[in-house]
Amino acid sequence: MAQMKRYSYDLPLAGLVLLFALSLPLWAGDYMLGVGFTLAMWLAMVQSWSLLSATTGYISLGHAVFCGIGAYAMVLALPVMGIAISLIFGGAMAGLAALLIGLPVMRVRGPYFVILTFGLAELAKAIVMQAETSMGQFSRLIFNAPSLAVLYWVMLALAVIAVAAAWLLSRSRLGAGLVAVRENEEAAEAVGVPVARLKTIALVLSAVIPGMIGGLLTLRSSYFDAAQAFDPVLSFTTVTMAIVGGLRSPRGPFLGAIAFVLLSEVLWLRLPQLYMIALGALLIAFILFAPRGLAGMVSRLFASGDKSGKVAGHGTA
Amino acid sequence: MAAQLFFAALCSGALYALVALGLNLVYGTLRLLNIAHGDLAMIGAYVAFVAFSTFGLAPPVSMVLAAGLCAAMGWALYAGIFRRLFATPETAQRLEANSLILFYGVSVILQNVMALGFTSTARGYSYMGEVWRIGPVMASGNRLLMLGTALAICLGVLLVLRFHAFGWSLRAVIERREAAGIVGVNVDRVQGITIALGFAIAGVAGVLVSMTEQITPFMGFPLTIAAFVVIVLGGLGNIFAGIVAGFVLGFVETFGIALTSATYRSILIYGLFVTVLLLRPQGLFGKAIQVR
Amino acid sequence: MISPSLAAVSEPRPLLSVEKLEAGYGRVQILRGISLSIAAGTVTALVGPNGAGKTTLMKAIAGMIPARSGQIRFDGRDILAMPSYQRVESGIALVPEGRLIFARLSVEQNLRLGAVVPHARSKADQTLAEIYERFPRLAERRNQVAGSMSGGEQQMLALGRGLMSQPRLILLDEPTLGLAPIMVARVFEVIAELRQAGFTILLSEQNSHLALGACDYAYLIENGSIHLQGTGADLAGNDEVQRLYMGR
Amino acid sequence: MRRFTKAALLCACMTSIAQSVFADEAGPVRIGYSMSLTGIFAQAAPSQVNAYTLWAEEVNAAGGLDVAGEKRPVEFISYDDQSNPANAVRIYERLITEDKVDLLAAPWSTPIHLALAPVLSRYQFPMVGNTAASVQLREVAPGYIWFPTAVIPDKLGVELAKLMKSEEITSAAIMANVSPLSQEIKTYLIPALEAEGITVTMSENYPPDIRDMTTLISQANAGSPDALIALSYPADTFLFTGQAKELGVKAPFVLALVGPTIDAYQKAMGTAADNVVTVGHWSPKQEAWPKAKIFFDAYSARYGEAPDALDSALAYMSLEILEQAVAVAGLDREALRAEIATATFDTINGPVKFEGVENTVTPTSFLQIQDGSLELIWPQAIRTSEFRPKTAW
Repeated sequence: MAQMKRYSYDLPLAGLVLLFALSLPLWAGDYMLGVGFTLAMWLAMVQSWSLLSATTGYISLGHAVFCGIGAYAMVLALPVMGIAISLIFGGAMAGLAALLIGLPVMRVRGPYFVILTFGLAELAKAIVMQAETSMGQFSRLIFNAPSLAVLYWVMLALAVIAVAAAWLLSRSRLGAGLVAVRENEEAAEAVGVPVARLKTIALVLSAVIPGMIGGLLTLRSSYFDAAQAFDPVLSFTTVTMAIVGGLRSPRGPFLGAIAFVLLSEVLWLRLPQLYMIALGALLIAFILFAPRGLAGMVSRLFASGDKSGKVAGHGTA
Repeated sequence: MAAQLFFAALCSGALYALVALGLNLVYGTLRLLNIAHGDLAMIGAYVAFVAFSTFGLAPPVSMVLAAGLCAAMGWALYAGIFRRLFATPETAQRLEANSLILFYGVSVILQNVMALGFTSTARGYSYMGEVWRIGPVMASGNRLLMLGTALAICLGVLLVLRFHAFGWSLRAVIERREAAGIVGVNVDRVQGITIALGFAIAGVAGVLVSMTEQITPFMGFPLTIAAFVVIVLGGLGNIFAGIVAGFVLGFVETFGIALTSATYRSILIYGLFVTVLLLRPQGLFGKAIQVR
Repeated sequence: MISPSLAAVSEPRPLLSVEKLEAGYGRVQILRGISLSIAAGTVTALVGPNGAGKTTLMKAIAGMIPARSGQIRFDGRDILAMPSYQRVESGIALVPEGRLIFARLSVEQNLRLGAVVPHARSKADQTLAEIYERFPRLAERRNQVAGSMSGGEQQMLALGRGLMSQPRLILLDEPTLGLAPIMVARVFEVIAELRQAGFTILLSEQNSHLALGACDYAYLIENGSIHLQGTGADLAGNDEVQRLYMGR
Repeated sequence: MRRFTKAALLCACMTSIAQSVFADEAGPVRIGYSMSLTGIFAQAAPSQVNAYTLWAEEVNAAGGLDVAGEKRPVEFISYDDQSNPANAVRIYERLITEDKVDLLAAPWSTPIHLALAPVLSRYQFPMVGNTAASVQLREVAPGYIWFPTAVIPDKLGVELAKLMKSEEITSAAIMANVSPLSQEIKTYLIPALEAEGITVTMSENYPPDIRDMTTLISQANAGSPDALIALSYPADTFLFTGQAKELGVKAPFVLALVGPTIDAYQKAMGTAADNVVTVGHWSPKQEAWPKAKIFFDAYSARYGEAPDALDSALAYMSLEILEQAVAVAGLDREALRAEIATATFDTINGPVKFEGVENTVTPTSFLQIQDGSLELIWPQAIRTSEFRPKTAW
């Protein structure tokens, strides 16, 4: 019941927000649009990450690898396929990579999984750097990138898709299976949940959109260089936002992304190191004192018994 | 040539072993993945730099200072935050599960505090740069000092673990924290001392690398990564195997480059890292001992 | 021979007394107000079905899990708030269920670790020699890693480790679990020897028949509270106990 | 009613004009830039920010920036781009549209310069770049960005080969970081060396996170080349120098790419740094550039360390160019663009003039650390000292 009520309230609101977001390029300046692009990017990124990590409890610290793969695939395909198809190709390649590594990687658990994903991202970076060097490439410039408005709309679409995917997943049998994996993998397996397959599907789902995000970021900076595209800070920031937003709440990714983008807009002014220090302190504070994240705080504010929040506090990866 | 390579591998290996040792001690006793470990080494490097260029103190003195400073940080972190969280199983579990992200926050703070205080300009100082010839091997003084110190600390820790009651207590906590208390080990004290010790070792490692590397607020991350590769090779929390793995990594890196090409260095190391995690998460050596 | 460090010569007050103890794991409460007392120099048995709370009680007395409320007094002192290592220092040794030996340490290191508390450390060499005398198998295997030994040997090691701390009270939690019958008999021999030597023992045992035969006094625990108590013989003769726990 | 509205509007208009005129007279000239204060490039930021700050202090001390005859103080508005080109793009958009800065100064690194070029064109906002170095700069459509650097990999390859030839080098071993600049230089250097008849005895790449170079240097030594060329970045430049010393490199010509111009390099390497050749086109020793020594002294006094001969010098130069252009053209962007595109500027690095996006006056040059100072050793026309073979470490 609580679920129904919440969504009936949330849906019109979401529609309004979406309408507002869609119209942004029509009236906002480039700076606002840039902020919007960044916000949509983080929302899409964190939400995609959540598809895997929040639902299954397998914390990925290497999601930059999918951005990197997507960006690289897009850059390679660009001369042949044109921008739109290259972008999709990048997403597909990221998904394919996830499919290929899925089975072996998703067997590894706990802290081992976390550092494995990080190691994989660094390995992929080293391989792509080596590949670029052996092809005699040093960095790639991209000409004729689409305008910011177009990039923004595409990024917004990715964010919407990611949110919709998370919503659909949360009410599907697949989602229920993944939650079972998170709560108790052995038990899930024992009652016949096809654990290995579900986990691989979750990994692939959470990889495709980051692949396209990587492509879009490359178009935005009109420049590709492996060290940039596979920047591990991307992975870390994603996890940070997810944790600060609230891991187990559907509102978490929104709140996390918004909080960070706002904070950075405010503190960026002349205080970059202080901004980073604040970021670090915030992260620590949330892990230690507010494990349910901003979403938990929000639902406590409206303490009318939000059921979704309750699950969040219990147990983590 | 072979002897020179051997020396190079030994030097890299000793440094890897030392950096990883501190990380492994902290992971072993507290189950915390300290991704800020390299940043403690960075703090050590700045201690050495300031001591040398402002006060004219040589790195061997700085080692003591850096060890003391980092140990104090470790102890403060433990007494101020971790001890309380370890008191109840729920918070302890949450802390352990999120430790890597938590220490990422610590890492960001340390780097940027140093960048604020010292700017991010590279720093450097010259100490014992003269080259010695030892048989077929050419070695600069600072690398010999690094090798000697790293070996001495690793050996010292191993001896304590083998022969001293504190070492046994420590191993007991690493192996079964819950059972250590009932034989009379003061787990709280062991954990506090160990985190201080692990941090101190990182600080000393930082002093050692500061003699040959450029010093910047961001120099720590590569060290952290190297340390993680090493403790994964050895098996998380397995102190002895971790030290062996440090040398294995040094030799794999040096001779791997010699046999193939330097260009494959990172692919080789990360490839090894990923392979071990996929195939033998308990580490290259030890038996398949269940690590929670 | 091994003997308690402070000879507890028939004092009027009990060595250990537990009052209205409540404890559990997380949100699950296991112990629901348990009270018992143990006289010095006796063997006290805890019997009862699986999951009744015997092990939880042992852990709570040893400080492995915190108590929610109630009282635990040892030798007249309130030890409820003490961390477990201090309880070892004051003379309580838990030989836990499942042994919990340190599998990667050698046999001798395991034993010496038992003497890590200050008052035991000074006598460690002497105690060690005595334990080797009592358990020759441990002496033979002193340099072997403990994880490589058989279950019965590990049980002896766990017991030896407990003795190394110079305890006055030994908490023996399910010492015969998973052991071959010949080893079970040996365990009860050792218990008798220890009682002879003057140790106070709290024994939790699923094999009620053996336990009630070997003890001076016994408690039957069900659902986290004391259901029956009396001398070993009393309980062994009780109809209900016989029917439910002794398979007669 | 209508009249009243009109009057009010007029009034408002006039006050706003008056305000803006007044503000123009009193207010400072605001110069915006983005810098990689955190992230992977952060280490390089201070050498550039210091030069900017020094320039602003000097300008303000001299009564302000000459804006077509009117003196106004300058102030910076800067943000951190976290070493991320996409962030930098966003920041410059913000500087232009939200902060409405009067002028722009350059960020750090090639990728960020390249990413900015389209933004500058879109807003028709001129900016003098500085620390970018790539042949790809030439692919940028000329218009609103200029690159004063003389470190362009193709020219660099050719000039380095000429320098080596003139020092009678006949063979060279090359080791290159896989990072873009190193690889680009290598691509142009090898054919240039071959064209000059210099044998390449070894050419190896290594990843940026290399931690031991014993193998590489030993391999290089094995061919007994006359020259050892390390196309390195700061971290590996330190490593390379230490280990080359240890392994007793005999080659008389030793070059390290990025790093030797950093103050800390000499402090860390001591005598081993002596006679190492590096890339750079500025030296305080060049007397034909009177401003060079002044800048060096001012910078050293202000920051307690020598300016980076590459980044600090370029950063300072870029603002000198801007300053001189503003003095003539004022703050009108089109006038400013025309002035920068056509005039010749007098900088700490001598005269600078742009053709297209490139500085065509400053020659591609090489520096050598000699007795603790950076000397220009090539080309002949501007050199401040003779090349010295590296005989000792």
